[in-house]
This record gives sequence, structure tokens and C-alpha cells, in this order.
Amino acid sequence: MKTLKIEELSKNFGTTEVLKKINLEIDEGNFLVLLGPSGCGKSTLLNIIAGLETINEGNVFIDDYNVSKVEPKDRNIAMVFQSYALYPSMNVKENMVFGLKQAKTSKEKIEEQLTKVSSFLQVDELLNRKPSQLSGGQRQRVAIGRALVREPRIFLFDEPLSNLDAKLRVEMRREIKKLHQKLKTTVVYVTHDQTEAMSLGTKIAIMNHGVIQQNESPEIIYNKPSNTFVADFIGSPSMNLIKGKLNENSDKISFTAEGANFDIPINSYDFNNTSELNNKEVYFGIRPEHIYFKKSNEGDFEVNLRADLSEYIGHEQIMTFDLANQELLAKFPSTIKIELNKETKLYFDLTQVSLFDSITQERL
Amino acid sequence: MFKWLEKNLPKIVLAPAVGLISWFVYGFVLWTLYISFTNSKILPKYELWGVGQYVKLWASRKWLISVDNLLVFTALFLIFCIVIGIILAIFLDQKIRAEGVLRTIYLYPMALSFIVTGTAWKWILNPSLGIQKMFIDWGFENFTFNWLVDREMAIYTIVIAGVWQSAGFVMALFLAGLRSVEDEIVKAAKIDGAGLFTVYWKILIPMMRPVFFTSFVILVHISIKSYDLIVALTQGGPGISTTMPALFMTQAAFHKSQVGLSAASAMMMFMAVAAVIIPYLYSELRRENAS
Amino acid sequence: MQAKTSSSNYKQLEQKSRYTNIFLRWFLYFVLILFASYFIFPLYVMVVTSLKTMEEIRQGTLLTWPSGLNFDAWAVAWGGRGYGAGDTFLKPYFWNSLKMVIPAVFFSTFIGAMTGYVLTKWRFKGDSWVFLFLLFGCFIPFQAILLPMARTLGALGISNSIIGLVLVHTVYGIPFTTLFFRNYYVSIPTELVKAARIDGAGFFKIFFKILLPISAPIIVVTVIWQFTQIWNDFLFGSTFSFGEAAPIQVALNNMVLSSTSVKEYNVDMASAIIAGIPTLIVYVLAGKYFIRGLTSGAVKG
Amino acid sequence: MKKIIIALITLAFTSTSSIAGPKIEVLHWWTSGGEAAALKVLKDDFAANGGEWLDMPVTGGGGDAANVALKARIVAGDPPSASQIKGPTIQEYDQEGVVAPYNIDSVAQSEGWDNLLDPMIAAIHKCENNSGPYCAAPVNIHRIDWMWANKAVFDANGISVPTTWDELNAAADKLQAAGIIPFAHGGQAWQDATVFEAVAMGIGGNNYYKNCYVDLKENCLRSETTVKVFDQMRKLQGYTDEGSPGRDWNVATGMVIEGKAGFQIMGDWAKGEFTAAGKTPGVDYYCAATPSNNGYLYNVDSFIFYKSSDPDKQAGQKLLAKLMMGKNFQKVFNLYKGSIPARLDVSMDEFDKCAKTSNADIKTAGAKGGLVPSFAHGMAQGNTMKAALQDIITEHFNSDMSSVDAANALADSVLANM
Repeated sequence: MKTLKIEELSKNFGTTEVLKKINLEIDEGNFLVLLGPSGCGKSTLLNIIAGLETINEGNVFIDDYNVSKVEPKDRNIAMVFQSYALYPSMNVKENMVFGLKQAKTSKEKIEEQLTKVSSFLQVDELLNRKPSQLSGGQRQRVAIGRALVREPRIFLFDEPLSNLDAKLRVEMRREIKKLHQKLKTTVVYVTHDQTEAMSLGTKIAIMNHGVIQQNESPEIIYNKPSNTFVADFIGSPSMNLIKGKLNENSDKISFTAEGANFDIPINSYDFNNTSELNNKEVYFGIRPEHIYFKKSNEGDFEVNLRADLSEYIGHEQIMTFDLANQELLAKFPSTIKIELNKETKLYFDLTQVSLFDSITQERL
Repeated sequence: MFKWLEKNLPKIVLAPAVGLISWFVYGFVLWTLYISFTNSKILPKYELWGVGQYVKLWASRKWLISVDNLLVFTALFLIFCIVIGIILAIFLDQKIRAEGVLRTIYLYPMALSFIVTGTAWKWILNPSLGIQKMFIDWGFENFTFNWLVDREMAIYTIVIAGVWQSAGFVMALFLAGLRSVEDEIVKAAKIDGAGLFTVYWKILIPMMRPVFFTSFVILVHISIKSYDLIVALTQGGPGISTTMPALFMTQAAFHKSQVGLSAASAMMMFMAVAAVIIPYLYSELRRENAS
Repeated sequence: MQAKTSSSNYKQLEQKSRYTNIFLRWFLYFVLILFASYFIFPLYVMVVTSLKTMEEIRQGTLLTWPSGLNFDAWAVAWGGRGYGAGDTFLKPYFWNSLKMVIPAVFFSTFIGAMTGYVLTKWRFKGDSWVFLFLLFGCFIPFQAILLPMARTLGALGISNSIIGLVLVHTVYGIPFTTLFFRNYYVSIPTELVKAARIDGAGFFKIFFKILLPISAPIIVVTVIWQFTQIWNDFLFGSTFSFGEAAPIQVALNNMVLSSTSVKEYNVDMASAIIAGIPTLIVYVLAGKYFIRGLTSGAVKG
Repeated sequence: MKKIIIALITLAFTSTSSIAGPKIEVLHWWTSGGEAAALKVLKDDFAANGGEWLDMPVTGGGGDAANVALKARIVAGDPPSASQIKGPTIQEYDQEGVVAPYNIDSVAQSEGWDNLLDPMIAAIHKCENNSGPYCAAPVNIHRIDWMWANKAVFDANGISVPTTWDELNAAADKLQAAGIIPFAHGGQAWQDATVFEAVAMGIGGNNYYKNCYVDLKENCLRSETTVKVFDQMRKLQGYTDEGSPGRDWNVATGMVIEGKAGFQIMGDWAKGEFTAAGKTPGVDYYCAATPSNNGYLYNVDSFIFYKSSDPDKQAGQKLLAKLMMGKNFQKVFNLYKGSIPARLDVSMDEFDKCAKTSNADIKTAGAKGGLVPSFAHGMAQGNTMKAALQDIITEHFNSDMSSVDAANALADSVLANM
């Protein structure tokens, strides 16, 4: 039984297709993050799960039951909004118990839930205040509290942290993580912030143009992006994608960057499909953090490149190198001194590379 | 000199408005106050006479009737305008087809003066020409709708026509208010299991407090000032059953050679307006200073 | 942790909500159309009647559709019957009204905009009191100030002139226009003005180059409001203007109230519509912007 | 023809100097068909004499709107040259010091108005408590106590013109039984009062009328007779139709013309509506005085002249006063208006039956003490008292107030406004 299953779901607003044949499944207790740039359809998808938007095609199942036409309140879900969406005319307590009251829960049960949740979230002091009298973080807590008291099957979060300042955001992120660890409720969480996605999600579904690009655990998303979009979207700075060609020569495969006079051997790469690799136009992807300034493993590939630019960011520095007129970014500890406009020896960790078909953009 | 000018420019720019209002509003109110203490008859006189006009005013049957009418009218006018305005605003807010057309229909009476529409209303409400005749012609022989000429009911025809003219404006105010509420609040309420009715009744309408206030003030001031409406429909009749203070005041000043009495009645109206408006303005000021 | 809703339960919920929705939808349209007919009824009666002949009016009911498009009554209302005495018609007065409305709307809107600008962006001690001082002017019963107004106009030498009427309408428009503009400008960040000042813009430049260009929504609201109020005014018009210089509402009143024994309802109605056309056009064309403008500030008052 | 030539010549000569010619601005509310046509006579006359006429019509509420405009102009210090003011109100304005007797009195003297007018009528138009110089010019004499009846309707129901109020009630009952609205009435305060004064004079008699409504004696107002008058009013109310309240007088007249209603009680301006509809008195309709003992309720329309420092306007005022009292104007104007000339020496030959009756009756009434001023039209009382009476009359007529209560309320209202 899947807690949430989405089947061939399509949605369009007028002539614009927002979601195209989405398929998605979540197991009990998972934390799924919908990640993508703004306008990719992630919020629409969340609203559809909540029942706030209608569906053009396809179905949504909760606990194996088709809820596609069921009212939001009957879907056993709770949602936390970006703007918190607290009812301004009600105080904190009224805000939190509103849903229970609507469901005609007994008074004792309401009291019990309220006490439990408010002490858990440390908002018991605020119960009689109006939302306008609360700070951003407090509002966020109340909004989460309002969702919690209902004990839903699925929690839906719609960019809940983006209205907070940077410091508070990190704090609240940790709290949400703790909350999930403790309650083990299924969560669907929408964000455009990859750090949030990586740190919170047990699964991340990356979306672009209404299509799920990849739906995997954070590790796989990071290490084995399924296409150039995901590769580019995850990681900061993002993965270097170097244009070039593959050469297959008696079982030995190597990559030649466009205009470069050296080959990079591809040894331990796990190809999805090994047919016709010779002369294939590809992107060679390597993350900046997988380029070293000294040899770490036997298989590391050594190359001399000219350093063009250095960006100091505290504990690290980001160096830009020239690889046959393509930019290559590398991330080093800031203690390393590298002279600009000079050739420097670098080592590529070839166990961590990705290759993408330059036409389909898909991982090879 | 230039520096001074620059520093005081905002106040200088404000001066015409303040000057005009001081003279044309406050100056005139003071003038009226003065005249109310004179025995002015056909034209204003400046010889002080005392509070006789006020005594006379409150001894006048017609004035008492007009105050009574004002209370009844204001209460009904307010209730109906706000209730209808809210209902229409809420209904129009439901992603309605042809919203633009409907909205225009609800709003257009605002555009027309009662000099214009009074003609039509008088006709429609007149039992021997309008709705009653229409129903009788259709075969409902016993249909009666003669409120316009029934001295007990005539005041309600003024309410009907007044609501007709102003409810659309209230609708516009509420619609604008509802449209400025964040979507997410409604979504949150839906997830919380609130039906459409509850969403509006428990969440959105309580959020419309400022709109209620604005509508209340505008409507009260319309009802206290209402004059055209009555002149066009009943001219205060049948008899004197639909007289209202504005009509009383106008008749006293211009028709009955009682300029002093008229000034006294005008002062009573100012006081009524002030009693309603000043608390509002005061609370407005406090709210703003607080934020 | 919680009971799962059974599948049959879901099905029920689905059915129920669908029926409820369909019912609600019908109810919604029913009520909306019901009210629409209440609101449209007088206009319908006016238009239909204006197109009928007197014979048709006597025989039919209020709602009866006219036998054809007969604009005779309109022609009479606009251009008269062609005989001399007692032949009032609207044509000349229409232009009088325009001559009065356009400057009055312009001046009151402009002053209101400037006042609103000062009161929000150049705040000084006691500015809220100034605002309240101005606002109280919204609530003056106009009949009470006719005589002192007459005296003032007389002293200024502009009694019984279009200029006098323009002044009167401008003055009593200021409280409303100030209210509108102030509430709108309050919602515009003051940073904008600060930025402009750092860029070296002065008092007037900030107003004309920064604020005025983004004031379109509230200008629309103000102009609609003022235009309607002034165009529809009868009291000031009938008191402070006379004869050939009268605005259209006065002429309309004269027409409607001075007929012979056979009341020509078709002409009355046609005249009433003609007198109402400009404001109707303004509302129909700009009604959308009116609501939008209200949303962007005026409501917060 | 000769006149036109003269007019043309004058026009040709004055066209260059029209800026400096006599100028006048006249505030009035005569805009309905017959009234406007009547006024046009004066305007044309004025223009023919080289004057420039600025018309200032303000309709609405039987002169209410005009009163607003007039006062506004007086207070502004810019009164019109002349306006339609009559009866005791002339004195009220005179006491405010805005009237200009110095101006037209000279015209009155040179034209010999004292010889042309009945002394009683003349006194009304003299300033300083009706004994000083002339400050207003009368244009006509209206009779108020007229009954206008549709002859065809009366004939069809076998009714002849009633000569007592009982006969009138009997006739009305007959009409009602026949399904005809007996009494065409417009339920406006002044119309209610118009009917009331005719009833008061008829039922109470001429002395009662003078005691009550001219001298405002309390015991008269509270008397049994007043109760009877109110009783008759209640009866008449029963003869009106449902649509009556708020109806304009001319619409009510139209009902009589069309035969929808039997009769109307209204001043002789109603005749203009019959004439405009092409009806002939005695043939199509009856004009008869309401039952009374040689009573005659008069209402004199007059123009009052205001102070002005502009010599052109003063000239205009003089010219207007002269023309208004001119024989020609008094004749032509009253032919249109339905009233009779204020000037005694105008030949009645061209007038119709109704006007001739009126002219004859006023003389009889004068001789027998029945000539009384209308209070409903501001001839007997000033505006304040007129309104005080009118308010109670209209309230009674439009409610179920008892006649006794009404009589007492009437007296109270008068006392309160003394």
C-alpha cells in the first residue's frame, strides 16, 4: 500500500500545460520533496494532492483509494503555507482548533490535542494572541501546529520557510526534520531551495516544465543525476558540464573535450546503455568538489589548467580554470594558494563523473 | 528665502485645500450655528435671539416625524445595502461566468442621479401605472403593491429605491476587499474542512472589518443627506409621512421663510453626522498611529 | 495514529460534494440573476418606454417590448419639438454640464492628489489631524451651506456662473479626492520617495515623475467618483446657475416636471436616459478599473 | 403686421446698442405649455421694445426650487431683476430691504395703477405695509374655487353641475358606483390645501373663512365648522383613486379630459390643459365654481422688483412693469393662462365662458363680501403660516386622523408659528 500515489496526472490552465503525465509514489513515513525552479508546476501538484485544484487527467490515490474528486477536508491531509495563511481574525488557539471544530471533534479531544501540540511546538504562551502580534518564526510554528493537531495521513508543505530570514530558516529546517523523525508521518514538501531539499527529503522529485526529471534519494540525485537539468540544478556551484566527444577504442573509452589536446579515460563508469559510444557527442560532468589539487586516488586524472579567477567564500574558494576555452569550476579549501594566470596541476576524481548525451541531455 | 520655501513647500501645497475647507466647510458650519440663534425668517438676519429655534424645532410634529423616518430609513437602508452588498460580492467571487456584465449591472445605479431614475421609480411604484397595474393586467386581479401611496409603507419604497442605488457600491467595496485577501487563507480553510459558508462567515467576513467601516460611514452619510431620493419619489408625502431632516431643512429655509429654524435643524444634522463620524475618524487615527 | 477513511465512505463523499456543488451553482446563478433583474428593472423600463409611442404606453405594461425602434421621443428630448415657448430640450444643457464637469473634476482630482501626496510622503507633526480636518468635509449636508455659499460666491463676483459651480464642486470634491489619494499613496513604499530624493529629485519632480505615473488606478476611481457626483448634481446646479447656463440635471428636471396634461412618459424617459448616458458610459467602460482601483487602496480607508 | 414692422425696425436700431438697452433677468417657474406660451407674449413684447430678456426658469415643487435659487441670489447680493413673488410675501421681502419701490412706483404713478386696479388688489402690491409705493406688478387674478368636470361623463351618468356640497357628494357616489374615479386629485400638499380652502369657504361660509384663515382666530380654527370641513375632506379623499398621492395637478386634469375621472377642484390654470387638448368649455367640459355663498378665492400672480444699481436693469424693470400692466399683455397673457386680467379695464370679449364667469363673479363676490384671499397660494398668509396650515391639512387628508384631532392640530400648528 502506498500512502500517496499519483497516476498519469495532467493539468492545464487554459492552453498552458502545467503538469504532464506525472507519476509519483510515496511510501508510508517518507519525506518527499518536490524541488524545482519557480513555474515548474510543483505547487500546482501539491495543490492537486490537497484537492485545492481540479485534475484534467489522471488520478490521485491516498492509501490506495482514488481521492481525485474528494473534497480537501475529507482527504486526511494538512497543509502549511508559504504565507502561513493564519486566519487574522482568530487568535492562535482558534486558528489551531478550527479544523477540529469543523470536523465536529469532541471538546475533550480538542483540548487534548491542543495541549499536546502547543507544548510540543512551544507555542502555549501564545495561545491568546492574534497572528498580527506574532513574529515570523512564531507564525510558522502556529501554522505547523494547526496542521499537526489534525493528525493527518499526509503533511503538505508549500515553501514553508521562504518567508523567513536566513538564520531562522536553518533553525526551522532542523525543527521540521526533528518533527518528521519523531512523528514519522508522510510528508510532501515543496521548495525551490536545494539545500532544504537535500537536508530534509528522504526522496527528492525534481521537476521542470511540468515533468518529473528524477525522483530518487538525495544521494542518488547528487551523485547520479539523471539528466543535465538535474545535474545543473543540484549543487553549488553546479556540476561542470564539458562539451566533447567519446572515443571507443578496443574496449577502452575515453573523452575528449572540444578543442582539447588530451583524452580523459572513462574506466569505471557504469553506462546505462553501451551501444554506439564511439564518436558520441556528450557532456562530461564533474562536480567542482571532485576536482582536487593533489592526487587522492590511484584513478585520478591529472591535467594542467590555467587558473583565471578566484572567489573566496570563507572556508572555501571557488577557482575558475580554462579547459580548452570552456570554464571549469573547482572548489578548494581556502588555505590552498593558487596563482592566477598560471598553469596548475589538477586531479579529476573519475569515480564521480557523469556523462550525458548532448542531444537527449539524458545520463548515459 | 529659497531655503525656507523649500522647507515649507509641502505645507504651502497643502494650504489651498486646508484654506478652502476651512472656509467652505467649517466657516459655513459656524455661520449656520450663528444663524440658528437668530430669528431669521425669509432671509438670514444677524440679530441674536437665543435658543428659540431649537425649542420650536423639537416641538414640531413634522421634525419629530422626520427624525423618526430617518431612524427607520437609516436602519433598513444600512442593513439591506450591506447584506445585499455582501451576498452579491461573495457570489460574484465564485468564478462566475459573465462577472463583468453582472458587476456592471449591480454598479450602474450609482452612475445615475435620482433626478434621472426617480422618474422611472415613481412610475414603477405607482399603483395605477407600475408593477401593480402590470400584475393586474396579467390577470392577478387582487395583486396590490401600493406602498408608494400608503402612508404607512411609503417610507419602505424609499428604502427599496435607496438600496437599489447604493447596494452595488457596497458590493464593489466588498468585492474589492475579498479580492485583496490572500488565496492561501481560503485554501487553508478548505483543508481545515470549512465549507464555503464557513469560509466566508468565520474567516473572510471577519477580515472585512475595514470595509464594513467604510460602507457604514458612506451609507450613514448618504442616508442623513438623502434628499433627491425623497423629492423624486414622494416629496415627503403622502401627507408628511416620508419627510426626512434634509427635506425639512430645505423646506424651512427656502419654502417656509424659517431660515433660523432651518439652521437649527441643520445643526442637529451636523451633530448627528459628527456623532457617527467623529468616533470613526478617531479610531482611524488611533489605528494608524498604532501601526 | 488515525482512522483511515474507507473506500465506500470516499465514494459517498464524492457523490455528496458533486450534488452539493451543482445545487450551489444553480442557486448562485439564480440569486445573481434575481438581483440583476432588480437592478436592471428601472433601466429596462426607461429604455423600453422611451422607444414606445404614447399609444403603446397606455395599452401595454411596463415590460412590454416596443413594437419597433422608435427614436422620436429621443429626438424630442434632445432637440425639442420645434416650437418656441416652453419647448425645453437637453441639447444646449448637455454642453453646459460638460463645461462644468471637466474643469471641476480636473481641479479637485489634482488638488486631492497633491494633498494626498503631502499627507503621506512629506509627513509632519499633526498631519493626521489635517487629514481628519479635511475628511470631515465629506459629511456636510449640502442644503445647509447653500446660503453662506451664495454669499461667498456673490462676494467673489462669480455667483450664477459656470466658474462658480466649478469652484463649488471642486471644494466639496476635495475631501473625497484627498481620501482616495491618501489611502492609495499610503500603500506605496516611502523608499520610492527616498530613493528619488537621493537621486536629487525635488518636491514636484517626485510627484510628477514618480508618483503620478503609478497613480492610474486611483485616478480612475477618483475621476469616476467625481465625474458622477458632479454630473449628477442637481442642488448646486439649480441654486447657483440659471436659464441657459444651467447644467443638464436642472434642464431634465424642468422637462420632466413641466409637461402638459398628457404626460409624455416616452419623452421623459428618453430625456432621463440622455442625461444619464455619460455617467453610464463611464461606469460601463471603466467599471472594471473602478473595482481594481478600489482594491488597490481606497478600501483600506 | 404693423407691429411686426415696428418690432423689426426697433430690432434693427437696437441691434447695435442692445448692450446698453433695458435689460432684465426674470426668475419664474412658468415652464409648462400654457404658462410658457403666456410668458412668451411678455418676452416678445419686451424684445419688441428693445429690451434684453434673460430668462431664468426654475421648475420643481411648485416654485420650491425657484425659491432656493432666488434666496441664493439675494443672499449673494445679486438678485434677479424680477421674480414671481406674491401676496404677503411681498411685504416680507420688503422688510428685508431688498425690494426696490423707487423704481417701478414712478411707472405706476404715471400709468395710474391706482385707477386700473381694485383697491384691495392694489394694496397687496404696495410696499411698507400695503400703503406705500408700488413695488410689485400684478399680472392676473386666478380663481381657486373652480370645479372642472367632464361633461360627457356627467351627462352619461345623469349628473348636473352640483350647487351644494351634498349634491357634489351624491354625484361622486353615482360616479363611483359607475366605476369612474369621481375626483381627480393630485396628492401633493399644496393641492390638498387648494381643495381644502374651497371646501372651507363653501361649507363654512365667507366669514368663517376670513376668521379662520385670514385672521387666524383660534376659536374659529377649533370650531365645529372646521370639523365639518375636515369631514368633507375625508369624504373627498374617498373619491380619489389609489394613484393620487404625489400626482402632478396637470396629470389629474388629464384624467378629467380623458374621461377617466369625473371632476377636479383646481384653480383656473387647469383650463389651459383643456384648451391645449382642444376642448371647449360648456361643450366638452364644465367650469363651475365649487359650491359657496358668492365666494371667490383669489390668487394674484405678481412680480416683485429687486434693488439694482445697474441703470440698464433699472430701465428694464421699468419697462417690464409697464408692459406687465399693459392692456395688451394683460389680455393676451390671461387668454393663455386661464385667469382674468388684474386690470379692470380690459375687455373680456375675447375671453371664454369660464373667464367671463370669473370676471362676473369677482364683482358679485366683492359686493357681497365673498372675495377672499387664497391661503393655499400664499395670498392670505406668509410662507410660514401657509406651511403650518398646509402640513396639517395634508397630514389629515393622507391619514386616518379624525376631523376633531385635525381641527385642534390645525389650531396648535398656527399658534406654534405665531
